[in-house]
Amino acid sequence: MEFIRYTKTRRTRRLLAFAAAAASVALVASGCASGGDAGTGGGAEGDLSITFIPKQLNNPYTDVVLGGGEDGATAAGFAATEVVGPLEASASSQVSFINAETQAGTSVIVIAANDPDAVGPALEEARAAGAKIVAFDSDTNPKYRDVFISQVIAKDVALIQIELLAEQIGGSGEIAILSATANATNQNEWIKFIEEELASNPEYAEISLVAKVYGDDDDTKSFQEAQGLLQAYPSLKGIISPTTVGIAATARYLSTSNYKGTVALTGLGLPNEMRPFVKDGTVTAFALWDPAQLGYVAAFAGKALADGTITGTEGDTFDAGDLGEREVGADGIVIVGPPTTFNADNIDDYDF
Amino acid sequence: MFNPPTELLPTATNQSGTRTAAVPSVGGRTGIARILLSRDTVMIYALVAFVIYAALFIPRFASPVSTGFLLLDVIPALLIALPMTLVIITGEIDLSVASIAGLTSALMGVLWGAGLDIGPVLIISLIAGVLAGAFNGLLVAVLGLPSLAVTIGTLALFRGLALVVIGDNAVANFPPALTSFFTSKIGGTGIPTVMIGVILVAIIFGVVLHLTPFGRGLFALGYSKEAAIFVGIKVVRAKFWLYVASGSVSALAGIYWTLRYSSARSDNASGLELTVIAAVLLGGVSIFGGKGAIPGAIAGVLLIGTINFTLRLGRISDVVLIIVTGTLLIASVVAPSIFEGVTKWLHARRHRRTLPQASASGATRATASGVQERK
Amino acid sequence: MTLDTSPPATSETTTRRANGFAAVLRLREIPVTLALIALVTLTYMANPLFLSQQGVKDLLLNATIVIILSVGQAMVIVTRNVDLSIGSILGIVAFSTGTLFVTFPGIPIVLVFLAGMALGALLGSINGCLVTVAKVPSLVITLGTLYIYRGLNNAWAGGTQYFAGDRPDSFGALSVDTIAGFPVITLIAIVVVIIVAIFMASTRPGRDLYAIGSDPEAAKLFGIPVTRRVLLAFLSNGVLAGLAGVLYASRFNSVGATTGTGLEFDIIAAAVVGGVAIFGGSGTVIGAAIGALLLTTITSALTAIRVDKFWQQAIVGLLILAAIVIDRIARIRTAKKLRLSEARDV
Amino acid sequence: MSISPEPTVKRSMTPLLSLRGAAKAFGPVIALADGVVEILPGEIHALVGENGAGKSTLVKILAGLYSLDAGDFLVKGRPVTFRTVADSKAAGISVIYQEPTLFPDLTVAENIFIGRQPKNALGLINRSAMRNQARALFERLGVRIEPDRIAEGLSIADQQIIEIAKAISLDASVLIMDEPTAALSGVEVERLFQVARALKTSGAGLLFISHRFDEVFALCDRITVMRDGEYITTHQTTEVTTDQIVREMVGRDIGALFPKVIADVGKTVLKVSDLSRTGVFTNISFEVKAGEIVALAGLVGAGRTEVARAVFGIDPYDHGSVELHGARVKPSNPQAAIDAGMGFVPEDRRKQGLVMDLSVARNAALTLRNRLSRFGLINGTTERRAAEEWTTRLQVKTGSQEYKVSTLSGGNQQKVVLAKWLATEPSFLIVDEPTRGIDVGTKSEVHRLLSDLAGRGIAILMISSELPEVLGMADRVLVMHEGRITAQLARADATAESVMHAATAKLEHSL
Repeated sequence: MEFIRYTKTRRTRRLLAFAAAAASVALVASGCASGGDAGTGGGAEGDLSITFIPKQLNNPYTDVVLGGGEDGATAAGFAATEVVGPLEASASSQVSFINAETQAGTSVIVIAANDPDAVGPALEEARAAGAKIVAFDSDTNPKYRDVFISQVIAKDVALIQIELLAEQIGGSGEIAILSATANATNQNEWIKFIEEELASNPEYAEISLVAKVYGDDDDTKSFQEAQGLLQAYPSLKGIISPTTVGIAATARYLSTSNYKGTVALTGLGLPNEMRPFVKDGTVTAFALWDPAQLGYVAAFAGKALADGTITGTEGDTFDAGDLGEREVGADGIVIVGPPTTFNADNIDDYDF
Repeated sequence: MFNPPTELLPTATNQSGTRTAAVPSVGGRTGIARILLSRDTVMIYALVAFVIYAALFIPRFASPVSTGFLLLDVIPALLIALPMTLVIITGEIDLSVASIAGLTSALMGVLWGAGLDIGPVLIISLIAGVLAGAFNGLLVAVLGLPSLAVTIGTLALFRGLALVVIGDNAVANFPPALTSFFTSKIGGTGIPTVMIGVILVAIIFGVVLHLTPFGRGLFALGYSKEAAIFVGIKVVRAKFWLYVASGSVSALAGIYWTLRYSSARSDNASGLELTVIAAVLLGGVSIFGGKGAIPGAIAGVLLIGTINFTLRLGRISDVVLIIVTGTLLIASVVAPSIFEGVTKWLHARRHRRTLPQASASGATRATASGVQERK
Repeated sequence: MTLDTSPPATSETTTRRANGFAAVLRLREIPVTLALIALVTLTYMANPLFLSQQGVKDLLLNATIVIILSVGQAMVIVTRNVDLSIGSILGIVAFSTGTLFVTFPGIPIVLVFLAGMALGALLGSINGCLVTVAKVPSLVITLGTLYIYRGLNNAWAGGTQYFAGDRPDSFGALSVDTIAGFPVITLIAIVVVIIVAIFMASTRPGRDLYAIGSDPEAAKLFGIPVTRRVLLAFLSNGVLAGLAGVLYASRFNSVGATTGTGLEFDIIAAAVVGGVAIFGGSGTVIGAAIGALLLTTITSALTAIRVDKFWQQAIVGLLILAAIVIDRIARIRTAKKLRLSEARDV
Repeated sequence: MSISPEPTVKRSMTPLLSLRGAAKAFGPVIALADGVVEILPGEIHALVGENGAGKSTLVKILAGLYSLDAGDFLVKGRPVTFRTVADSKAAGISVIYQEPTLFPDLTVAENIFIGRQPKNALGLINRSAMRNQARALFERLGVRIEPDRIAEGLSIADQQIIEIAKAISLDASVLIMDEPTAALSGVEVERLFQVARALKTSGAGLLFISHRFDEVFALCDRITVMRDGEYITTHQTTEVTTDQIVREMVGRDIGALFPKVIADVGKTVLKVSDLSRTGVFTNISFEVKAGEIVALAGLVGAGRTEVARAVFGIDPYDHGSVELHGARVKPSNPQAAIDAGMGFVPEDRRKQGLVMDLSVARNAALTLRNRLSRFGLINGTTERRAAEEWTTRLQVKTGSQEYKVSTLSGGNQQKVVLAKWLATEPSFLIVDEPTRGIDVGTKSEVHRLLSDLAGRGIAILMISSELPEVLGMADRVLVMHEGRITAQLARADATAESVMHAATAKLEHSL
């Protein structure tokens, strides 16, 4: 696993951004900079270029994913790697970035879609221009992409979360879910599996899901949603937050209120963000896959697509560098790996 | 037609009896020079210069593909900037435009999702925009409430209604023929087909503002409401219809947004109001009202759009874009003040040098009109 | 929200001259206060947990930052200006707070507060300078700095976020610990409101701000140092936004590039709902603070009574409009009353 | 803080204020070349001159708004340099402008004491002390104004009084009043004069700027004349006549001030019947015939302008009717009034008559915008030509039609207002205070023009607060009091006494 390199890239990119910002207060300077940059971005004939378009820049989780992606791109042999994206996660804002990449003749576009459909027409145009489309993290409508790199098997993620929570609340009581946005594809899939599991598994018969709320992956909003949940449902025993922003905000609220220790919290979180809450007892255990691997595999999948090694049909296999061989499953989905559970015993072993 | 009666007035008998106050040199330019140096014309130069610069020095910029992508991106802002120019010229503001676009989009999604034909869906959505604009107009024009506060309220209200209508859902399955029409280009020019409609709307607003009695009235209204009333300008009616126009065009922008991205969501176009206002102000429209022109406003939108596009081509972060937008906006309004200040200071310095001797002799007493004679 | 209760206050003005001035001012705050009381009462009846110890604490905590920002904004609006850049100022200060704690572990908390407020003062006074020196409307200038400050924040922070764990526990405790039921940061906000309220109501520079907003030209003719006073308003607003930024870092988990985005209209709305006239000259910071409390309470109340959260924003919008309309009605009534009393005088 | 001027009057001959050789230029424009003024203790000094003579510039220099380019400025014998208004105030100079500059949102008391409110032990504003001091001031001035009410909605006269109270509370030794009576009616003017004389007795010096010679002669001890930015001379009031002053002001003899030509009166053009608006005016009925100038006289606040506004459709009315040439004019619709042939030269040129930031041409053509359009579109050339037609005819002095109208002098601005209405070829014209704030030269031009227009068959309704103007110009005088027409006087019967009686009779009773 390559977590160490990520920190470095993050800092470098930050410096670059700062330098660019400073240089560009004068308009001409910005133009020059863009001129200079574009030479490398375009790529010479035969050289493959890859561009990552995350949901939103400047998001810690995204940074980890992208760190892995950049490592993967280098390892896979891309000549040029770029990261572009909007500063705020909105459905349509990714479109113009896709357009610019289409125009730049980028060979592989790796995207985490804010809206499965809004990016569709733009992606189709990019494909028409010869680009390969890899969706990762959050899928687009399947018809717009070649493969989707999924963190884990959706059902596994759902099951591990409900299992963790059931254990923490002693197998019975009211629970709620604090999600990201209501039309985030991955979130909804997990929630669906959680609901199904609650309904079908007799072990969870005593548990009732009373509310689903959405914090829009915004720290303040998630914080207030968590607060509202506890007020509206006084007998709430536990919360599942399958999003890194949501779980951290909820943990922050719990740790500062008198619900600390009485209301259980689990979900998907970054160990670095969650460490204090695990240590102070607000959170017992939570889960996550290795985000860096997600980007890493996406880069290799892109390379395989661009080389023509795979087409994204079920059963295709490709080499994913250090992570070995991966197989394309049904609907062009590639699974990265099983989720890890973090708790007070092992959290210090991870740095992301 | 107007035909003045001949020889009505003998009036002012002697010239010297009516001494004009000295006419300051400011505003002394006439005709063509004035047009060539006006604020909005300068904006157009800036746009042209930047496009030429980008075409020469930014790889891949000079292609029809750029035209297409660029225009597709700016169309919503371009559309809304048109009525916004008129509204700001009358001294008011409309912050709710993006929310109206969002509401329209949400409504479209729900109606289409409910199985209505696309025709009625479009018509009802447009009507919603008209009504939203009329609601603003009612509060601002008829009840005379401050537009800044009112439209902050409706900014929240309309966005809220969008949420109420469609919630967190997104509707995406609009007819492919229609959505692909919205991204189609005219032949090989790269110009989006919908630009024809946009240009049409722009011409309508340009003509209304610059060539009709109504437009004349809007400028007067922006400077002085009282004076406008006295020459028979129907202030309430004019403002009301401007807000209706603003609502309708925002609805058009909302429809465009929905079909271009084939995604109807409550958060569509959010934050667009500030972009539009920044672009319009950059285009030389005065926030105090009374000053501005449609070509300038369009140039403002296109300039920001082009810079934006160039930065993306160069893969420079949006961070730079926001800083550049902010700096341009401030520079464009501060520069004239600084220029004026420097001019004044220079004058003052020159006069401090010449004046003492002038008043000592007591003879020099030149006023600008130069028709003084002492008796 | 009803208007029924204003008559007693109005009749008081005619009978008791001594309280006339205060009564006119109070008039603007009455509707919003009543709305707040009604809201809290109704919500409490629907869900008693709303006023539990934790419930009250949450209400106050939610309002704290908004209150501080609204009070600052009210100072600016009273001078017939507006500052749209506060969300960006808050963001940049919140991030710098996080940075300070990480860069200088063990830095005294007081120093962090001072640094945050100083940074806020700097950014606020840049706004003020541009507005007063260039004589360009504040709406345009602060729209520009809204972008620039946000851009700088993004450039500085990049993807970096600092989390609660990066900051000392005693700092986070400010928004957890309570004194007499009030969270510490709320007490800070209350002190701020009181200080600013006294400044605005009972000091000469404070009254100058009202005079400037009431008639900027007359203020100049009268010899009020308009430039300095407007600068002061922007600077104070910056300081308060800076304070809010530091408190944000204390209360919330993460601070980063997008912290505080989109706050501007909420804050202006709070001031307007609290009876601060958008064109300056009247309104009080107490009103603005109550307005802020009302708006944040609505959010909590709707959640507490499980109203569909999609209605939230629409209700806030309606409330803003109601506030403007009520203010207008109050004005017309006052004007009518004055005309009548004038007629009696003649 | 003491709120009364010094009780002991020192009659030394050191002038309170003395300005010599004062010069001020704005860019290439010299506004003041050689300004001279001297104010002695216990003196009311008049400053007269045409518009553009440099009076306002001089006042602004004294007020500390403008800095001197050259000249000697002494206050109580000591040279001073004012950089700000505060400097001027500190030197004991107080200025009351033509339009009172109160803060509408603040209370009356606060308006008086803003910036120097009395403080309590904690350094905070002491409201009750402030209130009491304000009340004491009003008692001294013999007026009743509630200190705790907000200033918004006060009558102009009351606002002037508050300005004076402010000046007194400042212990001002010099009080400068820039056309304070322009908006006041007879009774209010008299009240102002009483206050002025009281101040004079207490040893203060007053500088009084006015276009109304009757007032100047009634009130002032000495008169300083200015012309074209220069000092001309100073007279003792007792040793000079109006004619002489006017000559010195304009630098030539001026013809009759009121060149009234009695025109043939034609058929009725305007018929107003039983017009009422609750609380504003009641049962107003009158007619104006072609070729007739009808004056609407009365005190400020009697409802004259309000009636005119309702006739023109700017304000609504509750009942009654307005007919032009026998056809009813739609209420509340100025455009309909204009289309029917009405014109309205409003009292406030800067706010109502003109759009100050627009060019002369645009202003002059604003009334024609509908008529000038063909298929709904305006042709710029036609517009300019139409504008030029009338501005040329009225001899508006401007370098170019494209100049902003704000760059013109007051008189020329008023001509642009007239031009824009004459361009519509009105058959009925309302002129509200047509010569307010205009210099003597242009004034007589305007009067000649009005007379001429009437001669050409236009019916004119003239509102004026200047009695000489009413008596000199009108064929008939309607007098209003408290929203009703109290007298209708033929030209022969109209005298200062008869008009004033009708305008104030009731008021005297109530006092």
